[in-house]
Amino acid sequence: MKHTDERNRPVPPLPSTEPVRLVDRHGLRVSHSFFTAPDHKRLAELHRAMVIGRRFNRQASTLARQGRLAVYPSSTGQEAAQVGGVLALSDQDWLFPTYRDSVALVAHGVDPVETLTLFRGDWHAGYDPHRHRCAPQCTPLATNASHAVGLTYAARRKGRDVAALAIMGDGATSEGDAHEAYNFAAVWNAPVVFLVQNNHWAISVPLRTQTAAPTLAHKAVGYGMRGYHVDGNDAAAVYAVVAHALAEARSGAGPAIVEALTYRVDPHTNSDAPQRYREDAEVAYWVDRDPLTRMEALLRREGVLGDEEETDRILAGYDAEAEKVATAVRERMAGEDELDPASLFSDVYADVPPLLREERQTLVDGLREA
Amino acid sequence: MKHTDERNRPVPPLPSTEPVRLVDRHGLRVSHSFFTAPDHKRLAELHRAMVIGRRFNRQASTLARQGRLAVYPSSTGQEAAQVGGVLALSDQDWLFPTYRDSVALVAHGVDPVETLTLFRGDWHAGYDPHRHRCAPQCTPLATNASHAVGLTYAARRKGRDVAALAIMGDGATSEGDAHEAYNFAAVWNAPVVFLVQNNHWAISVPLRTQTAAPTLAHKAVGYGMRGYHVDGNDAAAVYAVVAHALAEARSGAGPAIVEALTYRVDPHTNSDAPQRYREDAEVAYWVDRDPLTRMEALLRREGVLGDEEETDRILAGYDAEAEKVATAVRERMAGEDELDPASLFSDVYADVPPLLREERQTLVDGLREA
Amino acid sequence: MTRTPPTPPASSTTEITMGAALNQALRDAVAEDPDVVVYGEDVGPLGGVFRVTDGLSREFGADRVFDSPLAESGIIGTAIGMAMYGLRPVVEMQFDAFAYPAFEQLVSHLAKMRNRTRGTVAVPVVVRVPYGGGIGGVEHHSDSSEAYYTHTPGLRVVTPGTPADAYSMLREAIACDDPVVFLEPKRRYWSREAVELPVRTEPMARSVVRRPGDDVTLVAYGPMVETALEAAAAAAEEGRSVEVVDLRQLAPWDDSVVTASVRRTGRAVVVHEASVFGGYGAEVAARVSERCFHHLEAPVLRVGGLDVPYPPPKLEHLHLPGVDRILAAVDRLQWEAGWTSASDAPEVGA
Amino acid sequence: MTRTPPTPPASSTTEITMGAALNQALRDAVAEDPDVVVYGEDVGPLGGVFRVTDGLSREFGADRVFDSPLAESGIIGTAIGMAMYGLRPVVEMQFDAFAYPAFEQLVSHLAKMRNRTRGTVAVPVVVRVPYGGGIGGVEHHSDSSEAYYTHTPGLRVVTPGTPADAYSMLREAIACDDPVVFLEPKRRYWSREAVELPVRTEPMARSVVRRPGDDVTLVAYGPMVETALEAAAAAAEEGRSVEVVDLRQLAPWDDSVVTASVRRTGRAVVVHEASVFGGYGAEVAARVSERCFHHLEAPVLRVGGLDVPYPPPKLEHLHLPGVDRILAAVDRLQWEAGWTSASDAPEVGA
Ligand SMILES: Cc1ncc(C[n+]2csc(CCOP(=O)(O)OP(=O)(O)O)c2C)c(N)n1
Ligand SMILES: Cc1ncc(C[n+]2csc(CCOP(=O)(O)OP(=O)(O)O)c2C)c(N)n1
Ligand SMILES: [Mg+2]
Ligand SMILES: [Mg+2]
Repeated sequence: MKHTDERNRPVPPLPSTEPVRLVDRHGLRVSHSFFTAPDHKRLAELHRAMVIGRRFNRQASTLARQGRLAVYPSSTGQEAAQVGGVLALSDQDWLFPTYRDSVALVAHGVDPVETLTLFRGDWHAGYDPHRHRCAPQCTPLATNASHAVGLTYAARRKGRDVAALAIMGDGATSEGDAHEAYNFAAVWNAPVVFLVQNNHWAISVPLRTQTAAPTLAHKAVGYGMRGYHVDGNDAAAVYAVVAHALAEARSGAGPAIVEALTYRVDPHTNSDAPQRYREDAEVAYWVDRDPLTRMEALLRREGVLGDEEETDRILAGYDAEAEKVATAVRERMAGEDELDPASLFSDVYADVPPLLREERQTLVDGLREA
Repeated sequence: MKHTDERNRPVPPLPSTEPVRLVDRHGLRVSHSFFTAPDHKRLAELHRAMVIGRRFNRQASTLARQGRLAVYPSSTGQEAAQVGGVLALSDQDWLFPTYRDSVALVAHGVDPVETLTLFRGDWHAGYDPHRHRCAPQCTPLATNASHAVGLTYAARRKGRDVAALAIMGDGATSEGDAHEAYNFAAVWNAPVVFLVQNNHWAISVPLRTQTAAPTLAHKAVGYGMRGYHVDGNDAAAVYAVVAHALAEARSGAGPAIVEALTYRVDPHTNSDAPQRYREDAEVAYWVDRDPLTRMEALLRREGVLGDEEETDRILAGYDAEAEKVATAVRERMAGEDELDPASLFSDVYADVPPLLREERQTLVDGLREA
Repeated sequence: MTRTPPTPPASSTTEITMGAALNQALRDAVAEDPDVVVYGEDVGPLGGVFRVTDGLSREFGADRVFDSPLAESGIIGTAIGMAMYGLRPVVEMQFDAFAYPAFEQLVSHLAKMRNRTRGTVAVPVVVRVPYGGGIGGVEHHSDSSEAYYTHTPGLRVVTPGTPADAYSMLREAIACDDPVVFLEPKRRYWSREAVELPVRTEPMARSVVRRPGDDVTLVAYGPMVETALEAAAAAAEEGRSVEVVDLRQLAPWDDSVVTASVRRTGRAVVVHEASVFGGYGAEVAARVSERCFHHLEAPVLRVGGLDVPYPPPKLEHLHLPGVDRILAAVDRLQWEAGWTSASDAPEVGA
Repeated sequence: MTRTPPTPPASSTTEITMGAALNQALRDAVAEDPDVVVYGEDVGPLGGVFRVTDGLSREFGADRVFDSPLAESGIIGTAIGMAMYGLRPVVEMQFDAFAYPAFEQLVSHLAKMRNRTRGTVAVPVVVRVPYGGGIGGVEHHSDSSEAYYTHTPGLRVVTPGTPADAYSMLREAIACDDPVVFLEPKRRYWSREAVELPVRTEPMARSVVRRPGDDVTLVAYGPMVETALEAAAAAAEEGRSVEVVDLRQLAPWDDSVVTASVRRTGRAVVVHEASVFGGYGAEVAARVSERCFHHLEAPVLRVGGLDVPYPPPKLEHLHLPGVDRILAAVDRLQWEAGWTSASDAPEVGA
């Protein structure tokens, strides 16, 4: 007879405090005892998505500076973490992003303009979550994580093989909701990978004020989950680790936390004042570890894209694509969308209740008069 | 220059999955590589407090069955965990108990009748928290834990050497508030020991539905805290581990989680129906590991209290004391306390605002008429 | 969106309690729609601390009815995720004060998901919340939290006052594509009514007149419906004809039944357990005062809990509105001429 | 309980913004009372996302003013513990929707600790909450959550409408032995007033008449005080004398100033940003309707936010009450005879 004090839960393997790294900052491969970098095709895709992401970040930041976006939280410097995570998803998988993850959305296939709807202030979510298997960008910190757990639970009940990637920041891991989501995922053995983008700052609050944990990946231990600590500026490593964690999760081995060590090179948003809380030298240190630079170095050194000429051509192609994305965003942002005031009332409930019908009428009448 | 990715946080020692045990269920000493049982005097005190606690639990349960308490959550079977934890506190330390911890309160010096005020329905808290350095019994799960962190923080700022013991159940560890409190404590290096009484059930929910963690003590790792997993039915072990953790915390080594493995032998409260969710055999298994039986066996075998005759006399003395406590509780519970309706309004705010003065007047007038 | 044919009705001609009606509603919903799942704290083998889910996990398996970790925000959060993928989760918050940890998920996500996504993502989650006092519960077990939810656009907030409504409204709530905060008046779990299940009462969005009357309108909901009816019966003996309206759906509120009643009677008292100040009754009183202004013979009064934290069991009878306080308020409705503004008396605890 | 002698006043004769007034209030409080600590998310070196704590951590050190982990429930919970041991923590919730994770600590502990312990444990915590909209913030950044707090006995809920009040009320809140939810109208952080600090205005528990008038009483608070004054000025041009009352302390509410005003004017409009349904205005309207019944020439109207989730930036102007909507409501106050019940119009969005 088994009794309540006989536990059979294994202690999950401890994450190493050395981040998994497959490509160093000079673009040299680093061998790892377990993980291997994805193949050339994938490496090229990762780079392409990062180039587009970087350009997109720059364009959106410019629009914010010009007042054409209400706000923009740039992820410059974090492209590898976002792109590496998202490209590891399979077709049927879902993404649960935060406000920081526009580059992830674009890599996931969401129309760049639609990722900006929220920040432009036209509406809260600009895309159809079902079409893109992608939840709305989430602002209340860590609250998207339990949604991911519930969604995969539902998918499993409906017999569908769906995993999910839930993204959160280092700061968000301090919230109770992160804990509850991790715990539900582990108990339900949900196929969710929690990608923690540790960009070292939560607005102005440094990581040391956020946690005393050896690494954020170590948080996994307390849930009986696997935790991975990875160089978040190494797209190959992020991809390899997230793909592995997703495959394991899908196979029934349960959820995982992947901590991607990266850095928010830009201010928190365009209205932030980082000079108040961090030093330029710190930023420089991280710029020196830029995810795009190192990937380009790798692609060139190894001739991943072909000979030098071909490489130049393909890289120029990426740049051109990125430029096209930026131009499209700029152009489509130039006009003003027609926003129908009556639409304020349409999707509060499944139908429009009497109270809202009255308010709508009053509003519409008032606008007609004016 | 130090940069953001250079972490110097040590990985805290992993709790062993074998609980710390110093006295086995037959009352035989077990040697441990690190912890040693307290001295004879302490062992006797622990036993005495457990005997009183057990009797108190029984008396209160009877009163609840008789309808003289609105409800009583008995801790029969958990006396070692509560008493062992509380006796490890120093004079200036604070206790943050839950509804389950009446025995802890009594051992801490709170008047037994006052510990029952809440359950009798006379008022919410029956004792003066400042006088007893003891927060009100806490019902919203895990919410008392951050109070403990804040209190020790304040004490340190005022230059006082105050540690705190915050008690919670296994179920409560799933709440976001547990996480936030652990994290604040670790980041602030607060001298708080979180005593998790893992009694294997959260009302009807078994531990396996609560967590997939190897042990609840492993949760400490993710906060950079020390975690201890201890046989919660071994008062000597609980005492030794909590005392050690408190001493460490006080010395600046930071907070700790102590998981005391025990069992709720009685129903969750008198209105629970445990036959719906657990088997008698499981209860029997744990009754066989009773904390009082084993301590008495140790005391007798080792002649801790003296020779056989003396031992009998002293143990009979404990029983008599316990009986006195029970009698006093019974008697003082017999009458009805005079409850002043106007008192409903006295302590809502520091003063009684106009709105409440009006309501008080209306109420008092209404009662006078009736 | 109830996609499978109904199972043969579990018929019952005897009296049934509200708890049993809710239980049957859950049973029928789970049986009929494979997308319905029921979970929360202790709703599995124990059948919930009030036994509302009694027998369900045995009957349908832990696949459909199950216990979850003890974390309310996680419960609501996972339910949102499930609903996003087509399930219809029915979750329980064990007592209403224990829904507070989930407040952010309720207000910032559950209430807004449809709106944020322009209607593309519906979240048909039912959040069952046993609410109110009167059961001798110790602190934190007797809150009336409806005002927090009814002020949150996007949430549908309903509360049944009778066993038949409990059945019908819970079925309707589960079938509804909106998130529903389903407030169960816990002290009425043991109230009985002779009703044959399944029963379909008026749509939950409509308030109903529970007892017709001509002199004054008593507006009540949830646990206070029974009390209001008792008060009306007592008033009848004194020759006063009291109409009792049971609101049922508190938000979004269709005020037509109440305003029609008050325009006819000219007098109104709103009753609830929650503290009066800023309570749901304020909305009813404000709206009725505005919309029936020229029909009112007297100010709209409110009878509710005192503006203090919910008292301990031995004092809760002083807090909760009873027949006496309702009748006292009715008596204050300026039935005679000669009322002057100087007599303005506080409306609480009357 | 302010135990040290006041430091020499930081004098300022020029115009000062509300943000600067709050900053000075914090600075003076920290300087004068060693038990005051200020913490929360980004309140340290950054000075808060609205710069209300600008310079404080540099001036007083991380011992007194500091950043905490990002966890609102933990922030309130630790503040409660600190207050239990004699500190006076002033914590910040970065935006009001981000106070929701702390709802349980606010409602079940902070509000009730004194009451639960029969007055033996006071918890003088000030919870600063930048609230309301009008700043073009994306979703979750513009909620008006006052109704959740004002319905919670035990919490003192205050909100300043002017820089002078911001200073004085924050000082008073920090010195107060009750927990105070201090709602800062974030869109007014940049509003200016010529005032010399330190200033001591009326006690916060008292509402004040900001502009006297005879024809109608406009009841406003927080961000709407300025708007109400603009509306009153515009109305004056049309020959209507509008009195503006600034509520200041919303709970517990002393209605005497408002009821005295309305008994005199006979007409009232309550204005707030929050959604009208179940909003704080319902309490004001219900109470005024009851207590001033025989003095009212017209129903008490409410002007507030639409009953929808807070809209995106480009549509928020349709949601927020402005001068036009206030004046439209004033116009509907039955200034002519001939009003009939058939003309009952919704009061929202007017
Ligand atoms: C519950 C909650 N509290 C506070 C905020 C305000 N806020 C927005 S972003 C942010 C910092 C988040 O830091 P992190 O999680 O590390 O993500 P990052 O912005 O660095 O990507 C804060 C405090 C919020 N959005 N939600
Ligand atoms: C926030 C919250 N949710 C739910 C409850 C209802 N409740 C009271 S005790 C309990 C079980 C707690 O289990 P555990 O933490 O293991 O403590 P134990 O009762 O076993 O001592 C539950 C669910 C509560 N008190 N607080
Ligand atoms: Mg960050
Ligand atoms: Mg337990």
